[in-house]
Amino acid sequence: MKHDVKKLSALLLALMLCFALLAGCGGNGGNNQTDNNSNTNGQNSGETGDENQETSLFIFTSNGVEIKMNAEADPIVEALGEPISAFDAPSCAFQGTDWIYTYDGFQINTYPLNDVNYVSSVVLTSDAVSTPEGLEIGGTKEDMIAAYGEDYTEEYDQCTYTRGDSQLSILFEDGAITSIEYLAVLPQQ
Amino acid sequence: MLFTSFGFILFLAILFPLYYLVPKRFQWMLLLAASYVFYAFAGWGCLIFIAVTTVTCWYASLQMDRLQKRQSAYLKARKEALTSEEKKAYKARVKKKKLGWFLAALLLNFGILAVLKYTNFAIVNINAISALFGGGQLQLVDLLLPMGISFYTFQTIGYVIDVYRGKYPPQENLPRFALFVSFFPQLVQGPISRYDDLAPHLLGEHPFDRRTVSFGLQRILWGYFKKMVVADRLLTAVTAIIGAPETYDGIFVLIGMFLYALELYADFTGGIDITIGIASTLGVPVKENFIRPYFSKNIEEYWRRWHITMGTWFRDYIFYPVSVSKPMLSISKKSRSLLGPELGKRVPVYLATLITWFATGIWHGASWNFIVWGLLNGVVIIISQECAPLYHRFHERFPRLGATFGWRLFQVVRTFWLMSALRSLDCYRDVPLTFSMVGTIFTRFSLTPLFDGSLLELGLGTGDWIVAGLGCLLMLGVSLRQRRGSVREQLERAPAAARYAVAFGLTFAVLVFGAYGVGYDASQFIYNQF
Amino acid sequence: MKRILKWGGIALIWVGAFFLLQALLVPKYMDGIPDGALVREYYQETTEHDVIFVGDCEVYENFSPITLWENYGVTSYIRGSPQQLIWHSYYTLKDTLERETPKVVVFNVLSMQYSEPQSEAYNRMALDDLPLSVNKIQAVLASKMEDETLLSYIFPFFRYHSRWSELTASDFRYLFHQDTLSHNGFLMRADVRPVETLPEPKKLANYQFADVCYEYLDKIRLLCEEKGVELILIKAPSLYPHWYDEWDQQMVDYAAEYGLTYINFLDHIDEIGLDFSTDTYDQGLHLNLSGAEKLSDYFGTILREAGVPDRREDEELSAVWAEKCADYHAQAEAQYAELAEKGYLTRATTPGSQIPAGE
Amino acid sequence: MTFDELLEILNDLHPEVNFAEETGLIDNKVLDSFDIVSIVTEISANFDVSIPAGEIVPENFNSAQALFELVERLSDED
Repeated sequence: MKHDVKKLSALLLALMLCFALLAGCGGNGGNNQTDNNSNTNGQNSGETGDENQETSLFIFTSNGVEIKMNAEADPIVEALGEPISAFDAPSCAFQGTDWIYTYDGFQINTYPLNDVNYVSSVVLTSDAVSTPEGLEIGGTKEDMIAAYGEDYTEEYDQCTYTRGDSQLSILFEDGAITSIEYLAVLPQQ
Repeated sequence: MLFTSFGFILFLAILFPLYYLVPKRFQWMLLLAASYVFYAFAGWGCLIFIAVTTVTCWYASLQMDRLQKRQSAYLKARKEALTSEEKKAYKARVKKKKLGWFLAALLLNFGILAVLKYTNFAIVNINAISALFGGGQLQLVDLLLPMGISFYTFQTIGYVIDVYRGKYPPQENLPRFALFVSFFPQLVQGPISRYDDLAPHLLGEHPFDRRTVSFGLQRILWGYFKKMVVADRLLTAVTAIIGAPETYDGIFVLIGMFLYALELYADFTGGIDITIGIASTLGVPVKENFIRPYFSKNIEEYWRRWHITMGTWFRDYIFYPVSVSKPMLSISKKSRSLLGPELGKRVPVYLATLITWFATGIWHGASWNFIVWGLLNGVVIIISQECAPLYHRFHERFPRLGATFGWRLFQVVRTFWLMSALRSLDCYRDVPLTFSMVGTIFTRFSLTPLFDGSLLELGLGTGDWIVAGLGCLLMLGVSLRQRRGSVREQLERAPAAARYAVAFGLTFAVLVFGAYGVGYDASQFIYNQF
Repeated sequence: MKRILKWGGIALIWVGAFFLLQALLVPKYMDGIPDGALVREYYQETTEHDVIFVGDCEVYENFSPITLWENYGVTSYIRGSPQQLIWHSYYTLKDTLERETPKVVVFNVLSMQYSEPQSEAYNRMALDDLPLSVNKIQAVLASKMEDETLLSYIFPFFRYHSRWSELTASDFRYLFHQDTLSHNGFLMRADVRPVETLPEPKKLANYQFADVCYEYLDKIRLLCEEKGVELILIKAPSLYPHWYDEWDQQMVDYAAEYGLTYINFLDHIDEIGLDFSTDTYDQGLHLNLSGAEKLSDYFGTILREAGVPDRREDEELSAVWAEKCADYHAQAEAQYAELAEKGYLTRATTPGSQIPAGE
Repeated sequence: MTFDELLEILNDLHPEVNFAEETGLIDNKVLDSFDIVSIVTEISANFDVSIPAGEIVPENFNSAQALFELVERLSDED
């Protein structure tokens, strides 16, 4: 009997020891939870990039419909209503098809992946529409900087901003904007 | 250079003929050159780190040995002249100097490892504590982590400790020592070899021996099969499950544990098979790292059979020294007087166990997941030690049960699942998520996903599941055969046609079913429309 | 001796098994997508050609060698492959000119706009069936994407091994022998899908063709010069993708600089007699059978002016071509019959190219 | 310390083993690492001989005799 009590107390002691240690970790673990997130995210910086910038992606809106890059295209087209025209360009030799939907003032381009169409770009085609930030065709570089800041790369007369998986490309001719295009940074293919 | 890359195969194809063509006394030099070439492919920066470890440990060991020799000579020459006190004082002085070199080598090399591997972990934790008090946050640093640094650092430190303990004399020749540190087959993932086991073979002369070479090649092939056909295939499903914990809970956690156990076994032992196989074709025997671990009947046995060279490293260089250290012995005395001799004497052992498992955990990776994983292993081992008398009595009640096949099977299955459950800590993002996911096994259990085709949405098609399943059965079969001795020796006795058929079948299984090349990723496979 | 036999036998089994498996695993392109079979079919040719076309689908869908033969006695072959990039064109041409020396090489300049490899799939279709040679290795090195390996082009096994789970009956049926799907490199489509609207071309920041493209265009030109072959540059009359005036001018300038003929067929649509409400099967991207025949008839005159002879008097050639013509007309008839019956072509109609409901 | 005293320590740990005869205590996995640490601690507590970690090798622990010789040697050195 006495023996058993000792055994039991030994077990209890061992358990207490574990809990003490675990509690030690757990205590840290509590405030650690967030860190571990940042730790993991730090390693997959791509992921964080996306998450943190979710709010600040380049998104075109028309009649309250958000057109996000790399988003599924069909629901968006449905929400926008009948396009002026829809043009399909089958890729050479492949069964996947790129679609071009033309609306008043802009064009939506899609690419196929595993039988689903995704938005690859939105091109503003006239000054009848403007970006949610107020930029439109015919504007100036000053307008662009006022709307989107200085963080762009410039090549030939084209300025490009990149945020997450979206890009905004603005083309100038003689100092005036002649084209505004939202581009998807395509997932690895 | 990955084991599974074409580049590595090419590297071996160049090395082998050269190795047996050069004069035998140059073989070790060729191996050294090859090892550094292999390492250079991982990045020139990494070479500096392995070189620093090599030179510092080599030099410190030489210095310790020199001190020891000088002491022996000194004491021998003055055997009569010195009093016992004077001798003791002299020995103490030498010991202190020796300890200085020893600690310098230890701190420097563990320091390098710690800084490279654990700095960000430390920063994250400091930031967390600082955030509690509203303090500032440190930026994470971008450090290079040289390939295999944990493995070669531990192997080399083991050597320094052995030399310090006077187990064997140090290697005087720096290039020869450098080969021991950098021997390329075990650089990436071990095993962690001991100098007295490995070095004589590395530095010896190796005439071409058809049997060891062909055994080696067979073992390499088997390793590739496990790694490329089974492990890399299962990995797709495991990644899918642990990558979407909100979708895959309940029974999927269980499936994930099971698949991860198989994947890890196939990957790790496959890699070790390749390592040992390559070493064997070079005439170098390397210690086994696994002995059918999933057949273990309890966790302690499991750890004697899984990643053996790591387990014995921690036992010899951490568990024993900690257990028999002066502070631990005095704790032992105190605990005995406090708790009585029975329990009291176990306290220090358990403390040492937890320290060892803490170290093992953090060695595996810089995160709380691994630390908790390590400690839980220690706790389970301690609990099973404490329960040993209970088991004992249970078996006294049912004396015949223990010998039955069913009971042993129960033990094996229990141990397998226990280890699989603990291992889920190295899958999920953090500790709380792991515990909550394991919790969902009980709260959201449902068998339907097994039958409604969800398994086919984990990135593997029906064919893949069949191949992976057959591969696992083959691994099981080989393991069962292994209990009757070396499978390759058994194969050697089989008729030639059967041997060729096995080699042929395995080779083409790897070539066809192996996960390699551009076309592998099924989701990106554009030709599946044809 | 016995040992040698034994080891030789074993080696033979291994190598044989490897190549058998390779033959089984590579895609045969017999169902669904015939474009992939084009490169292979050239090597079954038994007679030489006076005209060689190189380029992408704008040549192999738009020109009909059979029409050129029937109307002008011109022997021609189209060495096309889907999205053939200019380096593909160069190495394919080099391979061709090592086998025969035509009078005229016709190159479609659409690919001048691509300065980088676009997709592994098109690399495969352009290169897999080139016979192994130094030329092929150079072609692979020039074309391969970052994650592709040369080894997998020398032994396609290493690329296609994972097709084991997608093998179909047709992989076994066509294991050793594949059908000929094209008519001297021309893929026939008789169906019609008229041009209704074309998307507005988007503005580009830079219209200048890349240096690397000019480099290969120079190589093609010099190769033709070296072999004494006349090079004709063309832009096929496909309405989409858009051919910018800025691009056209660069080709006009290039042709002028080196004294080459450059024909932009987009400027001759009326002369050719193309009617995009009946002569295209996909809204202006490619011509259909009737369009291709009109275009070929128009181009025949130009080739005749360039001095390409009429070979209809040659008995051996006539016999070979008579067979080709028969195949061609049989397929044309079959397609027209199917169209009359069902309204679409089973083999050619792919899920993606169908008009979505409600349009 | 006498050989008998050592045997007593060992028998306390594993009454079922014949320590006087067994010569493969480590090689045959009779003693595990917990047992070894217990023995070392026990010897240190009762006889004031400390066995350094470097001496914990199979050769010294395979038989009671070998272990006894180790203890003798270590106490001589002090």
